[in-house]
Amino acid sequence: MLTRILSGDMPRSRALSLVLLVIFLCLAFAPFLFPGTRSLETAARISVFIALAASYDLMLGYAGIVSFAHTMFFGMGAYGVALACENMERGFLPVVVGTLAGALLAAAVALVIGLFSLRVRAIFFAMITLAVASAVAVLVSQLSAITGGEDGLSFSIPRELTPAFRFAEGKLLGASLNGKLLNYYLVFGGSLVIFLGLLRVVNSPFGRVLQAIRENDFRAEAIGYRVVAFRTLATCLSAACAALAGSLFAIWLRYVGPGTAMGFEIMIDVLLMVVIGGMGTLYGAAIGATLLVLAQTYLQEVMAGAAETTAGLPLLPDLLNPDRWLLWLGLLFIASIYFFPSGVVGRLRQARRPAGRT
Amino acid sequence: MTELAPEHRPTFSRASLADRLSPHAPVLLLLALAALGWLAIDQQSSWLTLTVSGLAMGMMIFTMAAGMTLVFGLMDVINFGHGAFVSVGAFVGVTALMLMPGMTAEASIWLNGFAVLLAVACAMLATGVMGYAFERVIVRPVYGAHLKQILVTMGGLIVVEQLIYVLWGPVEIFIERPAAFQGAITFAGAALEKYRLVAVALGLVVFLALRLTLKRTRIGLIVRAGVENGEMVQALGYRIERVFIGVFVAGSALAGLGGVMWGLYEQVITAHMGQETMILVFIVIIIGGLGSVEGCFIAALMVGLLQNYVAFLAPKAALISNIGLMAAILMWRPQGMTPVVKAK
Amino acid sequence: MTDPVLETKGLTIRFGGHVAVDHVSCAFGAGELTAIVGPNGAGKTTYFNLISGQLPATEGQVLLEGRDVTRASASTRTHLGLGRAFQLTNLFPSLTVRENVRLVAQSKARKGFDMFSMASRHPELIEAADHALERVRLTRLADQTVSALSHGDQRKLEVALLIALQPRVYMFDEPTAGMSMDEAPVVLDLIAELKAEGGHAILLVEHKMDVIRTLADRIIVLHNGALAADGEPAEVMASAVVQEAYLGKEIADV
Amino acid sequence: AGAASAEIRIAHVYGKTGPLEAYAKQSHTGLMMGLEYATGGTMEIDGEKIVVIEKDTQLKPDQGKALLAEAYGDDDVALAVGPVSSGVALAMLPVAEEYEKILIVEPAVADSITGENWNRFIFRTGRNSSQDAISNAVALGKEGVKIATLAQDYAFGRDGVAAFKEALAGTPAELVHEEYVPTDTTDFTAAAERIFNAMKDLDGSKKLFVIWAGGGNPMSKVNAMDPSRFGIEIATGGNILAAMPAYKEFPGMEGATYYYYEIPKNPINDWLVEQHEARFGSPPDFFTAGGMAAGLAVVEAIKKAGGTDTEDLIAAMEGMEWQTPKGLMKFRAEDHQALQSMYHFKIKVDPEVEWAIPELVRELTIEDMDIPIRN
Amino acid sequence: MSEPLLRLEGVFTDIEQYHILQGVDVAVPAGEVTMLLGRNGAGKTTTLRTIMGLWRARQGRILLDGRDIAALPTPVIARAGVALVPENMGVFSDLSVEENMVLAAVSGPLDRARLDWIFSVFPPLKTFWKLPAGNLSGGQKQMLSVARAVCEERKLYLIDEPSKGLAPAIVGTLVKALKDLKAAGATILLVEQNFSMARALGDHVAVMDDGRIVWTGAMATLAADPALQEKLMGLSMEGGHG
Ligand SMILES: Nc1ncnc2c1ncn2[C@@H]1O[C@H](COP(=O)(O)OP(=O)(O)OP(=O)(O)O)[C@@H](O)[C@H]1O
Ligand SMILES: Nc1ncnc2c1ncn2[C@@H]1O[C@H](COP(=O)(O)OP(=O)(O)OP(=O)(O)O)[C@@H](O)[C@H]1O
Ligand SMILES: [Mg+2]
Ligand SMILES: [Mg+2]
Repeated sequence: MLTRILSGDMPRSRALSLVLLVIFLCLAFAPFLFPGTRSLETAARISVFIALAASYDLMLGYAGIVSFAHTMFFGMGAYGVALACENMERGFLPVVVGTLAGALLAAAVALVIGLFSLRVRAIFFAMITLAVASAVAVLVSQLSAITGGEDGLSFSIPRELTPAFRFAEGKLLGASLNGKLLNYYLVFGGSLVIFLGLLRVVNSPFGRVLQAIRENDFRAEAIGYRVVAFRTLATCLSAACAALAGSLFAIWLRYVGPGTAMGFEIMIDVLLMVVIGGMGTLYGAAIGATLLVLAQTYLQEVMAGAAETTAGLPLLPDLLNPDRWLLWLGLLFIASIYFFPSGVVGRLRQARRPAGRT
Repeated sequence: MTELAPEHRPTFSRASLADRLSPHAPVLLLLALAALGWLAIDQQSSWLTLTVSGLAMGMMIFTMAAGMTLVFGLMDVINFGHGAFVSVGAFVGVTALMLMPGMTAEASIWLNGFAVLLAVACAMLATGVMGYAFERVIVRPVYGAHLKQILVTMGGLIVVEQLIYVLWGPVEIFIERPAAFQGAITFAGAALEKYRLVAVALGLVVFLALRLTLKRTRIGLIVRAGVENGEMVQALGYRIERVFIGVFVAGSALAGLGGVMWGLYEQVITAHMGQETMILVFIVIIIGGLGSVEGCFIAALMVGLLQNYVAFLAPKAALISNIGLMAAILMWRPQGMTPVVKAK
Repeated sequence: MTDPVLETKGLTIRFGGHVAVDHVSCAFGAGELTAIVGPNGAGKTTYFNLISGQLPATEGQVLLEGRDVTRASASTRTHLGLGRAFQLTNLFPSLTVRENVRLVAQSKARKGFDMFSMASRHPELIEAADHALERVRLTRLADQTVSALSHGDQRKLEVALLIALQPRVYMFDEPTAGMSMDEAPVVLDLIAELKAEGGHAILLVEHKMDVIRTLADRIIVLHNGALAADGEPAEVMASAVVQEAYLGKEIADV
Repeated sequence: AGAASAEIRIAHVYGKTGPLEAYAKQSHTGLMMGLEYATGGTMEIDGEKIVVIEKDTQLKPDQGKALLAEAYGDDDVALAVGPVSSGVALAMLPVAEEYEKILIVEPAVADSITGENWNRFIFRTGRNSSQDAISNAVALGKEGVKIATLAQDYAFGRDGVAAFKEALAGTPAELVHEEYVPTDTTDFTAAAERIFNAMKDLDGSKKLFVIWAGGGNPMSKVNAMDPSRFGIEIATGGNILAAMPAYKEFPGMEGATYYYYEIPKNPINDWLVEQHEARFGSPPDFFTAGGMAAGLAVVEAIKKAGGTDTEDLIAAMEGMEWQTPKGLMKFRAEDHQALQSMYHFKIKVDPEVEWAIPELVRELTIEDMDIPIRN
Repeated sequence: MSEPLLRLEGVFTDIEQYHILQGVDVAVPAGEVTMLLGRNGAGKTTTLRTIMGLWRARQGRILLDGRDIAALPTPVIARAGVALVPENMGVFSDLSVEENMVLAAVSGPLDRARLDWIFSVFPPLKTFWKLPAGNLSGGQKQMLSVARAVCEERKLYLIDEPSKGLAPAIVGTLVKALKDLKAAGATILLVEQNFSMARALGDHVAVMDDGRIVWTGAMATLAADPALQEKLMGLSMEGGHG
């Protein structure tokens, strides 16, 4: 049964299974385990980014395609929902419409980019997507009439999903039973479905072909696989999933903006997540996403403490100044690439099967 | 012993015109672009101004991109940290300049020029050393693994930028150019900024220097060969990693130079100024073709010109002009104009 | 004779000025093993590349079972029944031996775009793969990663991929190059078996004369890209062009 | 809760890290000094300690939302101050409404904050872009002046020009050309050429008014192509001290600024300058003044409302007048925008001083400018 | 017999977790051709790579002119006068034939005379001098690979299956070329599957199996004794050729 759900891709390591289980349980019961706005915020963010990172890993880890346009697709989903909610009257319909529209648009754009540039090899694709993404970002800020430009859009979602809506009186284990709770479980559930879906894809015959292409596209073509078709399809698929994740994110935040949904920082974050977690295994994406979001949210507190203790020493306090948290995240991440070359997952399951290296 | 060999006379037919022209196509394209601009823009003076400043801009982009093509094309290392080197170069150089107000205050080509050269030297030294550290600590373990390179150098970028904040503080620094390089000389009704002329000169020097070293020495060959098959290069007797370090350091130093030039052009420097120029740099490198200094050079000039022409004729279109150019070129030559190494 | 499985008409390719394959017209029938010989650089591999679609022809046609596939992509040709092994070993290095072959079987079964089932739930593919490995005696290495195989074993795997593909036309480009005398037979016997099965055309590029003598029904000689000779092994071997251009003096009496 | 009631919690939600870090630091210093001054150094309002909780939006709107929600929801603060960037501010507005608590916007400038996106829990001590534009229009708009504008091609730039144009209509000057360039432009040759071509044949005094946010430094680049050839002068609004050295190229240039530490003459500013010099060895700047104004407003409001109940605070703050480093400010009831003086300046270059000095020409008081109400 | 140019003493080499070489002892006398034979996977290539320092010997000594080079970095070994023709030919496909050769001539510009000799042995190299090596035919790549190794004087040549993919006539010339080389006083360690070629060239033979040397002796001895050949390498189909 479990095998079927996980598409036969078992963690194959007690430690890994444990970590994954912990993450899953914490997310599943976040509202009750850690009451409070901040922690729920974090949990939702983690869910969404797990889905996003997973969709990126399909491209990066399995198809070996480096794309910098992924957050663009993420953004399309987000803006899809935002614009729908902005321009249709409040209710669940706009949410659905926006989500679908976003996913379709993303897939379509991916198709175009793919057909146009997947003939050329990895690096080129990377830079082309980089350029396209930046162009789109500019476009978004240009069309401020529609997209709200740099400032983005704050929009209203169905009342059932806002704190204002209480479906039961009182609290359950410190969590007030309101729309926000529902909203969270929508996000969590959605992300879970996306993740499992992707897990199935990468373990399907299709997924295997992608790995083969990553290994040696020339030969893959020679044994009868239409490389461009496969690459493009993979790109579309992961674009669509990214868009879905984006929609969830927008629903949760009730806000979209260039920085939030399309920013290059997010692109970097996703890269970090996938690599830190371990490329070519979706579990890696999950772990990476969790780690990174936690770091982003709580690193500053830790440092503030550290700065206190080192006060007086030369330079150190400056380095430990909470405002310098990025510095440490950067170091952390560089280090992680060396100490877990195959990501956390690779570390946890010490090279059981010789999985594809890039 | 020749009689032993089978006579081997492959049949040759005359190569078509296209085949013989194609090597020169990029240059022709550049000229064509300039000519087009001349036709489209009615005021002669405007055209002159735009062209000269476009070329200058191209030269500056080139100096920033050169280091990257070198490293990227030759060593097949995508150094996203390059931007950070540009920033550091700018900060060091500018700081150096500020330390010699005596030489920059009054307008004397020699004094000012010398001051700038000093600043450049400092910057290149600093970025060079940094490059050394970068190669050792950051890039070394990830040769051949593009993804990790992208990531790890990206990490490097973040760290270096943050360090700049730590050392120079978060405030952007505004600076004045040395007196001699301020203002413009008017010529045929066109105002040609003095500084841009300097930029043109510097850019040319860099270009020629690079060309010479790559043509005259084996370094280019060693590195290119080393990327494909490092073991074999060593088996031939070359200390591949030393050469790699050398190239990387050179590339970083060039970034430093670019940084100073860019900083003096912008007259304001920020920690992320380098990173902001990167997209442009990438576009230039792609258009030029990986690893090709010539390609990069021509591409940079093209971008510079096109940007100015379009911005003058149809400002709205300026946004996408570069990307458009890139798309067009890639349709025509998917590997870029004059690729030295194939995109892997 | 029955109409040919594979035919090339005036097949030509130029690289810049250099004509690497020069108007080669030739037909290959079912159950026939044709050896293609010629000096290095004669155009043998390039001829293969044109047939299997790795290179676009400048002129001429490739007909597969009477159907013009000159413009078709390599993958399409593979599905239409062209099977090719490469001269320089060309595999999926960090996948296991079995996975390499399984991928071929999967392609044969046209399961490539199936993304909703689990790969592990297609036993027939795995069986097919193991069968192919069996035939080249690689079963014991099935779970090794390819990069760990010695050169000879990699050559065998190369052949195994072809077997798993079950094509109408087998194209071998120096299958035994660099194989020791006790390993080569494994591959050669296999080729003999395939020939015996009949039904498909076999093209074989080989430099080892004894191999050709034992296997070939017919020899064609490429020289400077052009078709220099075509016919019974014995007579072709005897022909002048082959003697001085290709065989040269025998080593033994140097 | 006992402890909580004995103290007044205030959240400062702003982009400590990120490109605007410099502004952020100023803003926070200002806020703290404002509170200090208003409470006579006790940091207490009738016996209740003021506790300021800092939260870093990293200039990310979503973070801003989350953190503000956290401040209101979990840390239950009385009210919040911030943020630096308009984008973040706009994202935060609905949160204030949702939690029905006050957000004092400082120093984000977008008009829409007190315009279409406004809600009754939003107050702004900072200036809005209209105030900038209008003050400049008033400063420049003389008889026979021909003006061209150069601005970035996105909402901020276009709104700025629109407001400027609107205000200019009320003056004898005329707007002859609008030039927009992409936000991240670094080469202004083309734009300049277009402007020159548009203006060179006109007569009378010609000014090129630059509305710019962020890097790129258009003024000195355009200046380098010496517009004086065509009798064109460059004009622009004031800027933070770090940017003022660049103004040295433009002695005599006129415009309007939000703050320069030598300009306002009042006890609060004197204290601020003196203390700031003493503590940080540098004069206060734009956002120090702004932050302080906010700090003063907070204390004033709480005192006036006699507590931290939101509705009382709103009642107290609507129409509230209070003293700041920039002199008198007034929250107008309609859109809760703080009306305040701006300063018409003329650039003086003094080799001793490392930046160019904007000398006061005339103070543009609240009465001199009528700022449209846009909500 | 005089002290050999190269001597391996109990060399063990691991690749990842596999123990590939398990105590290889072999002596390569100066100025003569030593053949290294053995079935696929015996460890021939690994032996050559270990000498070149491309794999590291876990234990044992590798003496070149009596100096232990086991621990030296590959470039140093190369500069000490060792040239390698690798199994996979290792041509630089992005570089032109010319550039490949220029790189190979470590100690300066290409020597004309020697180049002409090379062209006479491998004419196609002259024809395609400017062509990217990647576009060469399989055999032409093999030629280039050999040419690179012999483009300058070397003490010791390590050559891995040079005849692989070469047309008989070229094999003929190759044999002749190697003989010239030997005549010029070079020492050669040659891995070869083509027995007739081996016989034509070799003075000494070392047969490997499972990472060990299982037989060493004079070529004459082995050539004269089919039964021994059968036993060592199963040269079953090595019937009459020519
Ligand atoms: N990179 C590697 N990783 C693991 N095992 C390896 C690797 N390279 C070679 N081997 C193993 O080492 C053994 C010897 O390989 P080697 O290539 O030296 O044999 P060989 O004698 O050269 O064979 P051939 O005649 O086929 O070239 C083989 O069993 C092979 O599987
Ligand atoms: N892409 C290419 N560009 C230019 N020339 C090429 C290209 N590919 C092959 N050639 C040339 O075409 C000729 C034929 O090459 P091919 O590989 O077909 O020879 P071959 O008959 O297979 O020789 P071998 O027996 O050595 O494999 C060679 O001279 C080669 O240099
Ligand atoms: Mg061939
Ligand atoms: Mg071998």
